[in-house]
Amino acid sequence: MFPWLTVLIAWPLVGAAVVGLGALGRSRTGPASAGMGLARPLALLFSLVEVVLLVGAFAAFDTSAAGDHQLGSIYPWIPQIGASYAVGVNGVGLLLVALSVLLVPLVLLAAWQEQGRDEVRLRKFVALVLLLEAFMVAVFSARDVFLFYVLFEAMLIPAYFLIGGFGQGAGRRRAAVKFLMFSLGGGLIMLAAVIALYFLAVGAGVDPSQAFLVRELIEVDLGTAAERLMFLGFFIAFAIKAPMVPVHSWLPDVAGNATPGTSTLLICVLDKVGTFGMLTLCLPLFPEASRWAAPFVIALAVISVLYGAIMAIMQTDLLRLVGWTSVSHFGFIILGIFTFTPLGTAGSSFMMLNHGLATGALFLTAGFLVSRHPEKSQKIAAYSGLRSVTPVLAGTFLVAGLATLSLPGLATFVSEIMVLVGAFGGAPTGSAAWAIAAIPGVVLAAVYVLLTYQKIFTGAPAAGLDALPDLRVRERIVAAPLVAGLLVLGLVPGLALTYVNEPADRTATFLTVDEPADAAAQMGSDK
Amino acid sequence: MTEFVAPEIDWLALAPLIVVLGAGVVGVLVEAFVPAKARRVTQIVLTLAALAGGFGFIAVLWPQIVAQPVQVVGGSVTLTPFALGAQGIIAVLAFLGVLVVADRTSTGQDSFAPTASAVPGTSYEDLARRSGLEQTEIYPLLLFAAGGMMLFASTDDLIVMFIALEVLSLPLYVLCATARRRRLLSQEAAAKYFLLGAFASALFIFGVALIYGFAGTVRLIGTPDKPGVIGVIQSGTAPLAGMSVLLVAGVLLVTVGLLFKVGAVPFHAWTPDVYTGAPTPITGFMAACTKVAAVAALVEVLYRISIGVQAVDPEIMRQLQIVIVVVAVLTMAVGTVIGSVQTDVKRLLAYSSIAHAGFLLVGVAGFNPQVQSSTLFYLLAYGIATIGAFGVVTLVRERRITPGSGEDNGPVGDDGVVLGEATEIAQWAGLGRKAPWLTGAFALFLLSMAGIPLTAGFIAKFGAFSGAVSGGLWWLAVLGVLASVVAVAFYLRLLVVMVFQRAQDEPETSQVEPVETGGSTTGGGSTSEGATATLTKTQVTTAQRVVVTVVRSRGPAAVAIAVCAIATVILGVFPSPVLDLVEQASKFVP
Amino acid sequence: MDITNYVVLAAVLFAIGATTVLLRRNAIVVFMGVELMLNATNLAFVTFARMHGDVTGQVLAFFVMVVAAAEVVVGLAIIVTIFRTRRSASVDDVNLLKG
Amino acid sequence: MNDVIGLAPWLVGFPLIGAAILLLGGKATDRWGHWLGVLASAASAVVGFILMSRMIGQVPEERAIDHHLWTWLSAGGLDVDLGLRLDPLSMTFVMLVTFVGTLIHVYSVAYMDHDPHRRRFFGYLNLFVAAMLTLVLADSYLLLFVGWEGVGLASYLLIGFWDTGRPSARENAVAAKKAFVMNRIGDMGLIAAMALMFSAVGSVSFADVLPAAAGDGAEGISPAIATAIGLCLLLAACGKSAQFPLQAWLGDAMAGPTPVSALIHAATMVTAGVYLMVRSGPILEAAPTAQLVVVIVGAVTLLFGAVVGTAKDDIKKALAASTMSQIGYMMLAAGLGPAGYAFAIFHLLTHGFFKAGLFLGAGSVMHAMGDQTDMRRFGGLSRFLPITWITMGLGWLAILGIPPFSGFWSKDGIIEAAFMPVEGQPWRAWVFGSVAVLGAAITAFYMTRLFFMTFGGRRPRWTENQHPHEGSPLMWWPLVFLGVGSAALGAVLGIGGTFTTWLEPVVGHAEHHEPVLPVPVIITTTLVVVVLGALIAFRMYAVQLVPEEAPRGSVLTRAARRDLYQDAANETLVMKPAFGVARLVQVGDRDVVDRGWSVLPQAVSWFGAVFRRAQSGYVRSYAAGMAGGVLVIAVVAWLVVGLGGAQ
Repeated sequence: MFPWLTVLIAWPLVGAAVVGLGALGRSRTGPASAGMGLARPLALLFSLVEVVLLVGAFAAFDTSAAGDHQLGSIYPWIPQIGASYAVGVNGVGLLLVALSVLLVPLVLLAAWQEQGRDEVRLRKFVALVLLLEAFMVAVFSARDVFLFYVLFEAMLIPAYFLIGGFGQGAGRRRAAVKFLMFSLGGGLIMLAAVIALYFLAVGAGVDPSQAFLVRELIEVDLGTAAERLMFLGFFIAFAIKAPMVPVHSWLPDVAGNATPGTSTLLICVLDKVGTFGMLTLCLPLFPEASRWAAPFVIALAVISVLYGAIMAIMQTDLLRLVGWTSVSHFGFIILGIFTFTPLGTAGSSFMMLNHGLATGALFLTAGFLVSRHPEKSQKIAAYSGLRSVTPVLAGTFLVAGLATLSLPGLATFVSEIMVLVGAFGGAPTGSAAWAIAAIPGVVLAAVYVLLTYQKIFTGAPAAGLDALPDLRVRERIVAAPLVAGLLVLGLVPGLALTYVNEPADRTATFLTVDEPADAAAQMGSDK
Repeated sequence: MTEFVAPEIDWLALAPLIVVLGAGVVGVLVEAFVPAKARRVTQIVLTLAALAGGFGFIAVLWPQIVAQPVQVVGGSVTLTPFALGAQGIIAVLAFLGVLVVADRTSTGQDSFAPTASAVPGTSYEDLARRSGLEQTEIYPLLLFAAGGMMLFASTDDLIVMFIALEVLSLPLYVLCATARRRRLLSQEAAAKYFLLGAFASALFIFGVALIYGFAGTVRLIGTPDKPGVIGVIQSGTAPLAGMSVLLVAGVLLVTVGLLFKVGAVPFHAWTPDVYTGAPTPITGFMAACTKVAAVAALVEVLYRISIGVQAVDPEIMRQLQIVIVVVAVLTMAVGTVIGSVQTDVKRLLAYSSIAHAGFLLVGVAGFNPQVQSSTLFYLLAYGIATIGAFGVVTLVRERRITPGSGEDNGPVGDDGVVLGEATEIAQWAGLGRKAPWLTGAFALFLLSMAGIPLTAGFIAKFGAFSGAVSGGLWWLAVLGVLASVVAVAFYLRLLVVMVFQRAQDEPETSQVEPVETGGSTTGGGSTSEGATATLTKTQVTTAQRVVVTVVRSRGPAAVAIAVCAIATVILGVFPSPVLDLVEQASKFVP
Repeated sequence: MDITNYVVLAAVLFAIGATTVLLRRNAIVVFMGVELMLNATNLAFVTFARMHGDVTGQVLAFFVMVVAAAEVVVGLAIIVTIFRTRRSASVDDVNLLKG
Repeated sequence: MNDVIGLAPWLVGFPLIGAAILLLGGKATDRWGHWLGVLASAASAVVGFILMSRMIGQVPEERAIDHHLWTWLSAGGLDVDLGLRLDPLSMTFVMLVTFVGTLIHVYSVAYMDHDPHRRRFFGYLNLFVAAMLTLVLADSYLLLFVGWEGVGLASYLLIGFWDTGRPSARENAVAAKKAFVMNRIGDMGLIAAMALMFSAVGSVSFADVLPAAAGDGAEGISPAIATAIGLCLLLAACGKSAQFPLQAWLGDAMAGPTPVSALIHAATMVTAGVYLMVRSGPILEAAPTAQLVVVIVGAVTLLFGAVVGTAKDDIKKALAASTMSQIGYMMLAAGLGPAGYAFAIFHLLTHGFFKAGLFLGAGSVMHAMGDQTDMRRFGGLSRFLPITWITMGLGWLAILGIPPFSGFWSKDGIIEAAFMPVEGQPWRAWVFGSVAVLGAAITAFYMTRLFFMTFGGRRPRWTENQHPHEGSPLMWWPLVFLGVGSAALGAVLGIGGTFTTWLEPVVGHAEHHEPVLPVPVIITTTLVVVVLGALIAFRMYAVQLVPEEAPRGSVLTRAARRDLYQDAANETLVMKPAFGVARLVQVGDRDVVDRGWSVLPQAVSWFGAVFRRAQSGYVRSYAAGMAGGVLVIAVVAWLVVGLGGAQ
């Protein structure tokens, strides 16, 4: 079997190495020399070839067994501590891999003119993006807890440099540090749990050289107290990553200070590791603890939904606003995951994809807008009446906004309704009430999207903004696939649901059935 | 009279020590007989060859020792795989450290005073510098220290351990005092190190005396026919078996002596001062190698004693564990918390070294034999990152630009005189632009120390915390994790300054004191204004300014830094082969 | 006379030495305190050797003496160097490094 | 009719494709885009007509067809097909939407002639038609919701059509947003209802939910659940149909171009709530409490709208209030069970014609008067705008319910139904019957007022330079069609109960009851009060002079002029507290959460700064630290072990 995932992981690494070669040389902005100006095209080429590889992976993926982990490989990595290089994706993982792979070329294209002309700087930038891509693909494929953890932490570093070194806000360094400190803080707490997991697994008779394989760990009965502690360790890390109230504080700062492209990769893809981790690690590894914590988690998730939406309404900075909307959406995703119903879980899985498309579109469009402002202002108040000046930009922004508020007909709606309906019938006590409590989130979403649209695009054009250029061809090429994807998946969600249904069924069965032996075998199955 | 029986000595087992210490003796002879011009090269070659040879013997010995540990002359040298592993790590790290020491950089000067005994600022010192004197004695001293460390980690006999302690310490005291610049600081560091070191040695040896009083022997395991401390405790044949207070106090004092060398709180106070004041290459060598030797010795002593007492009196065992746990917690807390407010790179690395001592102790506190392998790995990972980091520090310098002045001391470049190291964190701003590769390497070392995955430091930290968890001290691991978060914060601060901030290379008159720390003594011996407090501030010329520059390595330091960087990555990504080795090292309980 | 008194004496001497280290300012005197501690140790070794009836302790005392001598060499060198630079042997004057 | 069922998707498809071409095509389609829009709508109407004629040819039992297109969403037990339900109810709507819609498209070609963004306008109109048809043709609540929000979106876009480049641009944009957000509040109800349905029945398609609600077996929905679903659906309907308490957006929505008001905010979209109620009849019937609430909401709104209508001087706002009131009638009827459903839809249909006619007439007047909307600046227009005058007159008579105009047939049915006795609650018939009659009287007053303030009066009250004249034929032909509908549609469908019978397969057969009063008495009373109301208005606004400035008026007038303080009430009761909460959250996030996290690094720095003083630089203190450390560790070890050992 062709190791599709390994290739998908390796190829961007090759790209990063090729493009990054010489990036560490001294910065110069002088006259053109050999190889100048190649960084961006080369990186784009690499990311497009990666898309082609992704198509191959999709072709090789057996959708009739979407709940199994496929396309992977397993090699011993550090047998002394039980770590293996084990990759494999089920449908959910594959979709997230696809999201990562698809967004990267768009982000590169969107950022085409963002980082100036300094070739060395550009090389660093695109190399970091490609490196991040490799890490993201890998983390969504990891089937070994240790490998997952390593990637979970390691990918913070390129992200950190992308925020701090290539951001556009004045507070980017602070934001980068805040991002890293929050993430590492959570990650290190998770590290304690990872270590404990290993010893419990070995104690339970798992082969020590493979003790981090998810498929082995699923079968281990950890004991109630230990399981709950470890659940907390993992969950806190994922909640910070997700991000969930009250450990969300880093996100608005990052959104406000990173470039929109970076924010897209970070919030639309990288943060999914949090929810993905909850779905594929917390739930299967700690089923009892998940059930135990679910009422609390659901409450926090719903609070996140409302909190993020309210904060979004109150923002004056466009990019921070988009960041806050994500807090709200991640709340929905987490809500769906902890309903333990096939519907809610499938909805959350689908939503992870959709949020990436919708918020990505919103971030990038907002970025196009900001890049047009003479002072690159991110303040909403700096704009007015632009619909008549830049109609296509306004339309794109509106569509992205409508996707964010989950307008029926767009993919986001399908997933949101699945989550809400699923949560209403959720297994944990009180989930119906919390589902109802989350519904006002849809009203708040309408307020923050339309209020922003109203302020920026309606009324009389602000002075100095009445001759802004409309979306360029390059920018339209960036927006088009995202919008098209949202529409197509909204009308034919089955295209994606095929991939998430079976994993969701298995997860829900695993968590709600009393005798989990068979379900465990299914959960952990690797092909 | 019994007939004299010549002891049977396994010379091969002693070979690494003999090579290194013997080379040190030869080095002393070299000082006496080799002409001055050739001395430096000879010494460097000799030193590197000795360390490489020592390592070669260790490699040869390895399979044999792994199969069966060896006791030489009744345990005076006891080669377990663990001890031999520690020896190997010390040899490797010392080799890299010597490379940094040997580098004269593009300034043509090494980091050492031409005549360390000369009073700073005197004409004699000036003369010595002008005549191009060099202090090549540092190389034999380094060899003696390295040999002492290797012995320190591989003996069963507490008196031998004491002697090894002195053999490793005394050269280091001297080396600390030999900095070319900022000589007052250097001498102060040496004095503090010496006084506190001697104090700690006294505590150690008194502890040994008490143990001797209790058990009638100073060997821990001893030989079958002459059981050591453990043996007499287990068999209950200790002469003063009733006075276990002697044993407890003795073990406590011995442990304190070792913890001093490890740099654990509350015996850490010398660390920041000495690390800051010593010549930077020596700091790197000392920070890396001493830590290995001290931790290895600590592990051996503690684990051996714990085996002995566990059977008899679990209480004592618990006491020991509590001591280590308390010390570990304090060490992590102090190292990280005080480290987070430091403004000097060397001092920051010193506190980082304290914090790492804490993390190491977290693993040690698990009292699980498996921990030995992870401890060795930790020491290796920490050591290479430390030597690399201090190696980078040696290359980041201040440069004083005095337009039109005919400064004749030190090589005059196109744009000024290169002074001492720029160790203020603020001065490192914009380093990423000036020297991307060097900054990249330094960032890598910082990330490794911070324990970020895909660097050696992560695997190491993973192992240390695993040790605590396997010993049932999961809460200690959690504390360690929290301390790591704080530690990450200060590494990150340095990283932010280097990579993201712009250099403040605006013209700066020398009225602004170039360096904060010991500002009155900067300049050291290299400039004519001297280094004494009374002299510095008289030189006020409006056009002078000090910028930060990166000098080029003449090779050795660059090699060392590159090797350290590559090793950091390889140990982070593919640690398996090395883990295999260190795993063999824990095969036998010491 | 009870032989344990020697042990007590050794402990007392050791404590006096330690106190000297902690309380005196002159580096030479501080160092003498350390020497006193080492010699207290020697006394303890010899006493215990007598108690146990073997010579090991006495041999060990020789080792300690040698080490003490070596320490004196290095220590005095450092202290003298500092004295020549600063015209002071007070340990409280060397505190440029702190914080 | 299986041979033509394949055409059904084109009902939605034509306008959708039209919208896509117009909105994505850019300036290239500017020249002919509006005709494409008309064509798309007309094509849809033709398809509707074909399907309708075939459906009439079927026996009643076979008139309902579910046309499956593709499986839309299938996950975790929720299986929703993308399918169309063609039955008499939905086809009635299809005819209304496509026919009136096409007329309004045609009208708009002329009305929007001078607007540079006419193409975009037609794109939005097409989008609306597509969404509205999706709404009524959906075979599940979920697909209905797609149309439901789709029309909301189209409404949003069209209300805010002039959201830049005009002095009122910002207000228009705010009005659009207000409409969307208030609709969303209602949508929460629909989402919650779907959640309830899924948990109770495991499905959200009509074919599963409605029979389950009707059946009382074990599979059925319990009355409590049915009540909850019913109330949630009512919330949704209130939002969409501007019923109390979510009525506040409709008046502001008049900011959109007048054809939009006619099509969306009078004839079709706002009546979607009634459609939802009627479609969900079985659920309401299983929940008498919910039914009662529906009736109450309808009654309150019909009076509310009527009262507001009496005081409005803005012609469009007066019509909007009237719309609200008329939908109140429909809602009231929808709450009365099978007896009322048919009349609710019947009134919806006739109202669709006469109110669209009235709005287009108003548009014609505005067109003639330079976009003036203040009726106090009209007067005496009958001579200048004869066609508009006649067609609006027909609409006026229809809404008054004068026989034989169409409003009579439908509204009278509702009033009669309101007088039907309810078992165990005799007060209901009297209360709601009276309200309905009272509403009719007020309706007569305000519509007469509107009609005569505009067309009557002895002297015009125009502003400077007004030369009113009829618009192009494209504008008045639709008026004529709608006028004819206003006049005749009621009689055509009402006599002999044709329409009631037509809907019977969907809404069920109503048991015949006698009203609490004899039918002739009801009819007579109604007509008497209607004529009375009209006469009062005639005396006040046709006979007497109408002042150009509005008099201060009574307390009630002032209240009605300000929509009975609905905005102030919303502001005080909802917006301010909500904003307070939001401020609280914002301050809390900044000062508690964010600052809370930043305390951690600060604390570390503080401790670091404090403890670094211990590193004093004095050797002796270091040595003391070591010695102290030895002692402390010894003591601690002893203490801990000692205490531990003592246990």
